Amino acid sequence: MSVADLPAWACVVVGLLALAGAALSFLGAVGLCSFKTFYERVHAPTLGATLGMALIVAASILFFTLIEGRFMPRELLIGVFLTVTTPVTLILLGRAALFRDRTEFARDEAADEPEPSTPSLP
Amino acid sequence: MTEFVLAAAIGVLSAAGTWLLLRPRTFQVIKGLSLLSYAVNLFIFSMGRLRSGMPPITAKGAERPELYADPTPQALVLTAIVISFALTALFLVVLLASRGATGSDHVDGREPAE
Amino acid sequence: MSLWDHHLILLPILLPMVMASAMLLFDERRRRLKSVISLTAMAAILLVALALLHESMTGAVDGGDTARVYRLGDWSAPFGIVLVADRLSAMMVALTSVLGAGVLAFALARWDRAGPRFHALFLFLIMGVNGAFLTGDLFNLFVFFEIMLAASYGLALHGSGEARIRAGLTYIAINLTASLLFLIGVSLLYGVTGTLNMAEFALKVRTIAPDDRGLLHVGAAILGTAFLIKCAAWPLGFWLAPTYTAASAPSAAAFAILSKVGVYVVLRLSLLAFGDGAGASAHFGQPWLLVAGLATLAFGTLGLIASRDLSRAGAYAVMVSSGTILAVAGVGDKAVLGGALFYLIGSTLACGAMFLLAEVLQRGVDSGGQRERAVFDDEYRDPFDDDERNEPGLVIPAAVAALGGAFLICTLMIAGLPPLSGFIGKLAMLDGLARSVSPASIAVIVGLSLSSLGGLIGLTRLGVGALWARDDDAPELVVGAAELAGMGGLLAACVLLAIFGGAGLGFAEHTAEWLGRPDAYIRAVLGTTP
Amino acid sequence: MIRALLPHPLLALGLFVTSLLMSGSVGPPSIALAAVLALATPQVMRALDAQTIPIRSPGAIVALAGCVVIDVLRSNWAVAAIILGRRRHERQSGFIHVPLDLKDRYALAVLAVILTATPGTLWVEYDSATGRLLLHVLDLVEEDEWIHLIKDRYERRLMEIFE
Amino acid sequence: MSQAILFWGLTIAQALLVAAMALAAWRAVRGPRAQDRVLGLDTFYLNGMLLLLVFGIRTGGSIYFYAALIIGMLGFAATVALAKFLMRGEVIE
Amino acid sequence: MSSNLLLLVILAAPFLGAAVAAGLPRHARTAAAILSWLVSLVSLVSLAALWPRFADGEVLRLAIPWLPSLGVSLILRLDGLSWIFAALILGIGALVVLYARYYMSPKDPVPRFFSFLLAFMGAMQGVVLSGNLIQLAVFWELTSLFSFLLIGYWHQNASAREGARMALTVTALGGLCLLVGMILIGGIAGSYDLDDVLAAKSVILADPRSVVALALVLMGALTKSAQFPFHFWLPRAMAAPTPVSAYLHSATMVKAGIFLLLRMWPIFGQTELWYFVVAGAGVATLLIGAWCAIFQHDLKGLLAYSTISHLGLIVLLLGLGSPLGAIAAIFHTVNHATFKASLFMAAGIIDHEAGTRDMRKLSGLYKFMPITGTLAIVAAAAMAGVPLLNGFLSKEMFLAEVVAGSDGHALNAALPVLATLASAFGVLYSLRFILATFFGPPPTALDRVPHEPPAWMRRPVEILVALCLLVGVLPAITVGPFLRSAAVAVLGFDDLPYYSLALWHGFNMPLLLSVLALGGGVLAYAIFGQKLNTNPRGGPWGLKRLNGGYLFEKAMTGIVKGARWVESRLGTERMQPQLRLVVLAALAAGAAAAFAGGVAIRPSWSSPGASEFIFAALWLTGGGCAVAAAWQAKYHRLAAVVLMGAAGLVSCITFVWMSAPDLALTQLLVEVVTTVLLLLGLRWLPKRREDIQASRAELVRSRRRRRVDLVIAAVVGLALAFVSYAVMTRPMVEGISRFFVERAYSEGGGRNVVNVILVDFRAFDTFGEITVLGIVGLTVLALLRRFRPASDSLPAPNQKQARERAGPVAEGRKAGDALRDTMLIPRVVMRWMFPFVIVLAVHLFLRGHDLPGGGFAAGVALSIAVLLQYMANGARWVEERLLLRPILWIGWGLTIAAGCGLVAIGFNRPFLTSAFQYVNLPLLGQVPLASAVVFDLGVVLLVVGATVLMLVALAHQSLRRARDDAEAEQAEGGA
Ligand code: NA
Ligand code: NA
Repeated sequence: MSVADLPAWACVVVGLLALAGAALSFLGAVGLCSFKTFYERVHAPTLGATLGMALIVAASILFFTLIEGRFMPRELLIGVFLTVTTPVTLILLGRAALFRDRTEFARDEAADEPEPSTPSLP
Repeated sequence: MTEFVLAAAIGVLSAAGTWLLLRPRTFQVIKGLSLLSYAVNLFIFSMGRLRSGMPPITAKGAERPELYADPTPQALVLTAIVISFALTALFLVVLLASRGATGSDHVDGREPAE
Repeated sequence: MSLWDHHLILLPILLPMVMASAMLLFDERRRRLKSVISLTAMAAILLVALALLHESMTGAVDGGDTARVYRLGDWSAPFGIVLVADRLSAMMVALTSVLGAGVLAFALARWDRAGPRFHALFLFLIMGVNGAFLTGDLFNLFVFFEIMLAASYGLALHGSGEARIRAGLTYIAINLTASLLFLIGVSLLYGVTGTLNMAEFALKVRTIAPDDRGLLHVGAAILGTAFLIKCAAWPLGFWLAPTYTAASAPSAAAFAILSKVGVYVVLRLSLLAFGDGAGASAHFGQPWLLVAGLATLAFGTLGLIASRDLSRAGAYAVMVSSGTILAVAGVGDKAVLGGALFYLIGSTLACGAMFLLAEVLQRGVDSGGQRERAVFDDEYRDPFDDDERNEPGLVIPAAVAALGGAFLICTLMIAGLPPLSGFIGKLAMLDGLARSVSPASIAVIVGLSLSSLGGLIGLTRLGVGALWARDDDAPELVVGAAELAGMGGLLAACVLLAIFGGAGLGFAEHTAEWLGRPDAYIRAVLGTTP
Repeated sequence: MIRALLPHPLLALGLFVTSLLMSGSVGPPSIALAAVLALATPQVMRALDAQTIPIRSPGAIVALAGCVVIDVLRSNWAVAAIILGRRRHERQSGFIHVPLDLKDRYALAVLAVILTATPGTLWVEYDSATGRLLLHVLDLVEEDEWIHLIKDRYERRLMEIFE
Repeated sequence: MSQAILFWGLTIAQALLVAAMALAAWRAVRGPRAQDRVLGLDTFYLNGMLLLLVFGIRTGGSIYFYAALIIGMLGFAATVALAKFLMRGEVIE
Repeated sequence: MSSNLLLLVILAAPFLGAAVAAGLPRHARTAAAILSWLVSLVSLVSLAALWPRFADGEVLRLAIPWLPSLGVSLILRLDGLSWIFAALILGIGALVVLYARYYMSPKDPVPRFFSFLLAFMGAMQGVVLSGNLIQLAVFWELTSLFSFLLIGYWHQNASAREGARMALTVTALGGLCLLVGMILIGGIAGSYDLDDVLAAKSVILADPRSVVALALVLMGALTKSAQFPFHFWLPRAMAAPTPVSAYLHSATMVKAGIFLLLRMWPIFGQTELWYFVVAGAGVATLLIGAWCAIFQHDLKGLLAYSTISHLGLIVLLLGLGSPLGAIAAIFHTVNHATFKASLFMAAGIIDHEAGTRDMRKLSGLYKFMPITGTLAIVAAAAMAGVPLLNGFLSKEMFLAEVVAGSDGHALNAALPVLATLASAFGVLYSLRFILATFFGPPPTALDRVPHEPPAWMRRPVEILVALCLLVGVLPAITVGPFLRSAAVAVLGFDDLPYYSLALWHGFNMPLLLSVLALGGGVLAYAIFGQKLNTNPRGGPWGLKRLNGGYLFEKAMTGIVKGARWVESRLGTERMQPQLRLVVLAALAAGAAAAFAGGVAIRPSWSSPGASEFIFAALWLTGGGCAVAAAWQAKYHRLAAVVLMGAAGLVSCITFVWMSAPDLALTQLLVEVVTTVLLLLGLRWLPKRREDIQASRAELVRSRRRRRVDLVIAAVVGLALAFVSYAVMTRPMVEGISRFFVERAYSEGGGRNVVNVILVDFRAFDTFGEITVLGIVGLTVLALLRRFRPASDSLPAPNQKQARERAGPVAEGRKAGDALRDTMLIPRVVMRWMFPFVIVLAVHLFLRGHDLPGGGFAAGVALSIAVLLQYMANGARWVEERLLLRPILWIGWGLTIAAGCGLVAIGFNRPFLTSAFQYVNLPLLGQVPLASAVVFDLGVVLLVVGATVLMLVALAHQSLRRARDDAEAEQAEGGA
């Protein structure tokens, strides 16, 4: 089946799913930019990494399943691996940030300006 | 317009790369070389003209060869990517060795005498 | 045509590669085995090159010159990659193997132990150089350039040490930049001609749309810049002297052929694609070759005079040699080109020998390696750590006399003084240049003469210092049998070239004449009549 | 015998499915390849001395999964709302300590993935000696509520599955 | 109409994802601290991958898939290395 | 014996002898002398044997082809002129050999001396026997070379080294000029053959180039013959052993210049340039040499300047251009050789026996060595031009010629006066030589009692002095026929003028001048003798400033210094300027070509759709990242790495967008590995801070530099963008790609054309590319094995140190617990990812031929899998569990790739010919099997090997450091 032959409902669903996913991911990026501290910012991209990603993957699976005329769930792989690996990054990053904030070695190899408002650290 | 954008991209990448290439610190130079190799890869790629959504992956027996993106520059870029990867690694190690042996990360192995 | 005969042309590339790969499979400490393998490989390549040479001179239907073509993967040109052996490439391969064998013999005295995997790197270098000479494809040329350069980076840094690393950094940075230029040039040529095959490229140059010719020239100019960097043409060759000076002697000696690869490519492409028949592109870039060649010649000569030690003088001699050939190529006279080709052979061997000699004469200055741990446990330890002996194996008596004689030959060769082959080449060039009086030829005559004088002044000053005026505390001059064999082999080749100068020069002149007839080459590669 | 051939059955299953998905088809060659890979690849895990994951209660897995999906959806909504600027002023983010009883590292890993993948919470630091977890929460309303949530909704089920 | 919805939905989705990439890039440029930059890169990769997925739907081809899969499976290696570098000063110990 | 063979013997015997002598042991003094003597005798006898074979004017020729294409053959050509010179060279050579046997000390490596001497003799023979202009120049340079070795024989003395270098430089300079001159003459005459050239006189003279050629040839002759202003090398060459001086500076080396002038005389002898240059140089040299000789205290110095003066005389004779002058020149050449050789030998005997050559220390030696004294007196008298000796005869001819030509030019008119003056000087220094040495009170300053030398050491002197007398008394009988034959060779039969070789020509002008000179000389000695003998400075009055040797040294130093200055000005060893030059050169070359050829742009700007705008926005971001990366790379390296990653991702997306999925995959994977590599390296780089203030001047300079670089960078960007835009907007040219697309499936067995190109159509490129990767792996390993970190990067990173200390500290925690906790979760995930990445790699590998992927991508993916384990668990842990042998893998990878290519050869197909087949397998159905897959397997192996090698070798540096530190601590504790 070609794109032109796609049933109307599918067009709408796929389009909206993709749009919603992208919007969520975009929202995450907005959060990344607008939050004031690193510990807040680190939460934002998860929007895209979870639901945003899921919506787009769903759109993709639906689309290709219809186009190919058989169940094409391979984008699931992307979803699974992304879900498993993104936390690893975030955990390590958060851990690194906490450690860097705790120690006095604020200026080091990855020299940068000190955080304007460092929250009280545990 | 796509052509224009890609040409501009090549221009920006190569300008940034060239600027870094001419800097005095080894790390800047290696970054410059990397940026330049991005630019050159895109340049080589652009020599096959641009075509969207037509990768040179044929059905069993290609009917209309002219429809596909030009595969030759792609093969060349692949080779270039591999080689530039290898040489970037080598350059990195040499710059580390230079830094170790001379104590400086200046490209001449010594801080400029003033 | 027998089985091996057909695949002969592959051997100069494949043999060193397979040998080097095999060496990676067994223990680094098996030195003797490695030495035997590498020397055998070099000898075999020499034989193959001679066979190819013979074939290229007699292989045509009428018993004349031809280019032997090997279609890799059984894909015909211009689609697949072809190897092409004609007089020029076979000559260059033979030259490489002679130089390589001499250098290798020298290295066996002790240098192959100054760092890991010398033999493998050396054979890879030979592979790259031979590939660059034999390939008939522009992009494949790039690949072989990279093989050659990658191995040369390893060899330049062989033995480590601050000076080498410092010089190596610049060397690598500049050559990486040059490689990028190479890529830009080749791809641009592809973009306007749609081919990578040199022969087809030459054909397309003739028929290209006038609208595209400008872009074609831009590509050729950028490519030319990349090659001039490899030729160490002034002002793009300042990396050469520090790198070659700092490199260990065998590496530097082997590098004598590297700049010749640049020279080779310039000659090959300019004569193939931009010869008389190239229409509006005929003789493209030739004036620039003249200017760059003369400037290189002048700068190299001055550098030679200015040199404080022999290996640096050797490095500048390499530059002088490049400059000479480029300038002559810039004059664009076939009669002169023959002399230049003959000169190329001798000067390459002599420059190589010079680096080896410099090492022997200046021994004791270089402080071997530093004690370090192996990264992997299966990697062998530094032999210089195990035994503090710094001796080059079996030491021969009458070292001073032998080295003096060797130095004399080197000087005569590099300065192009009678009666050795350096002179014959220069004579042939001067003879050709004197026949047609033009500002260009006069400039080259003056340049060649002055460079001879400069070479003599510079080298006698250094040689007198190194051989006659040694400090009392300088170590006694010793030379190992292997070292002398390596050096002596190269110099003996120079002497033989002089004795059989008539035949050699005749060959070189025929080769120049063959290069002036690109149609024959194109026909052999593409199988069509241009 | 089976254990030698299939040291990690779950892993083998995962690899089998992965391979099939990567092939994008279910023809005999793809299945054969997937089977070979599923049998051969886990052998490397031996070298990495990975312990077999003991799975006790498949039912708990389903329950946990459902729970996670709901939580993810909910917190997506919550965080989106925060980004869009609602409750900008009263909202407060901060660290909380959660005492964990979970010891199994696979269980801990799953918990970490769940917490971090859920928008609004970030696993920061875990001290194996004390079993104390440091969590960063974007919208820290009530610390005890969070602790309760984690221990009740996730830890309990994870202990069911792994311990 | 439905085709138009599909088309514009995907187009706008792409635009949003590119915008998200731009925001992430801005964070990577702006910092202020190294962890912010790495987080920016991570987000950049994520949105780039999603862009590839949407691109796949738009073109109806499947060539994007492996690129996206590689980002999903291996892209985190680079970020992990960066984070570990921040934390330990050494990537491999 | 045939004359050809004899000719060959004359030339070859000395060279053969030299080779044999070189091989003699160091102490074989007598053997070497006998050999040399025999060699000279054999050659001499051969030469003598040839004398009857060429009757007047006949020329013997033997041609041996050498460089036929250049018209350069080895032509041995014997005519009267060659004969007389050859006889001189061999005859005096034989005597010098005899003399040297006794002169040389057994402590020296005498065989080497004889070897050089014989080689020099051969080279001289080569010059005089040359029947070819180029050959002449070749042997000419050889004489310079061997004279260099002879002069520098005692190279432990600085003066010998300097003298040798100076002689070589000056004469080789002349030799090069000569060569170019000869090439020009040959070019004009159309042949290098001497006979042809002599026959082409009118052609040559008519060609404007002949002036240049003549000037160059004269340059050669005048330098060799030590003519002013090139005379200075000769006195410095006196540092040579005396036999060398006796040989080189009487009969051979310096006479080569005379020989050349004689050879060229028939062609150029009557030209203006010839007259002014040759006669001018001759007269100046005659006077200056004589004047300087007067003031010498060193016997050899005196003889050296006297030689210069006499050479000036001969050159002047040749410069006059008259036939009689030429004959006189030949005659004086012979005479000078005999008396000067004997005088040098005498000086050597004095030096040998008295231990000094300083005339101020020598005195009254006649009593101690009467025979030597007598011989020296006779020879000196010949030098002074005393009647009954040969010197008188030729000087008479000289004076006669000068007087005869004294009309016309002002120079001509002055010549008789100048000649007489020079002759008087000659008398004066000859007197000094004799009187200061042999007469007066007994010597007091000597450290030994002098006595006569061994008889055989004196024998050569006796023979030469006897010749002086014999020729002086009976010239017509002794030397007449040879002189005539030589004159015929120069002047030809028809032009041979009348001349008389008689002692007495009656009272005439020349005789008067001779008498005047003799009287003047004696008178001058009477007046100034004492003053001269005690002259403390030793230098000539009035010419102190004109010290050619000093000026030459200055000039040489200047040249070297100048060269160094130019080298530093026109060259640089700094990287930045070099890179700038490279970039500028490429820009200039490209721009020049573009402007010359014209590059037109044909824009195709169809109305852009939404997709185009998105693409543009994408690159706005990517470009911004690239620029930001460039901006941050100095102070925020990590930021630069991050931003580069972003720019790289945009490139990857572009590749996907523009239908190049393989590129996207590969670049993505490479990106990951490169980032990790860079981070591994960052640890060893120094910290760089913005707040370090540079000096103001430095700031201004660096700002200017940055501005220039910014402009260069911008131009590069514009240029590359312009070119790529120009190409992209052109229609596609019909090229090789069509073939690839058409045949990829049918003949390559794959649907992914790019992959089929890589592993089949252009597999050789891939073959090379993996070799590069392997080589780089080896090099990295070699470098890192010797890696020494800078001292300030030695300690473990701050983070790590602090990490071990700080953290939520609880009782009972050990070092490393913190890390273990931190990595707890990532480690689980990363470890279990391992098999999944392997599955991915296998898929990438297997599908490569049909879909995006391939060996390289698979290899890098596998490397990343290993890398993840390293990052999660640490190097030690991984290496205890995984068997990593990267070098072996590299080796096998290359071997497999090559072997796969070689299989084709077994089927008599070219290397790397691939085969593919669809195989029907039970259950699986039709499965494609391509041999290219095996090749790709080699690629995988190699890529994994090389990548892992690089990563791991780099990672090990930290480990090694820690290990070394621990060991050092232990060692300290133990001590
Ligand atoms: Na050296
Ligand atoms: Na989260």
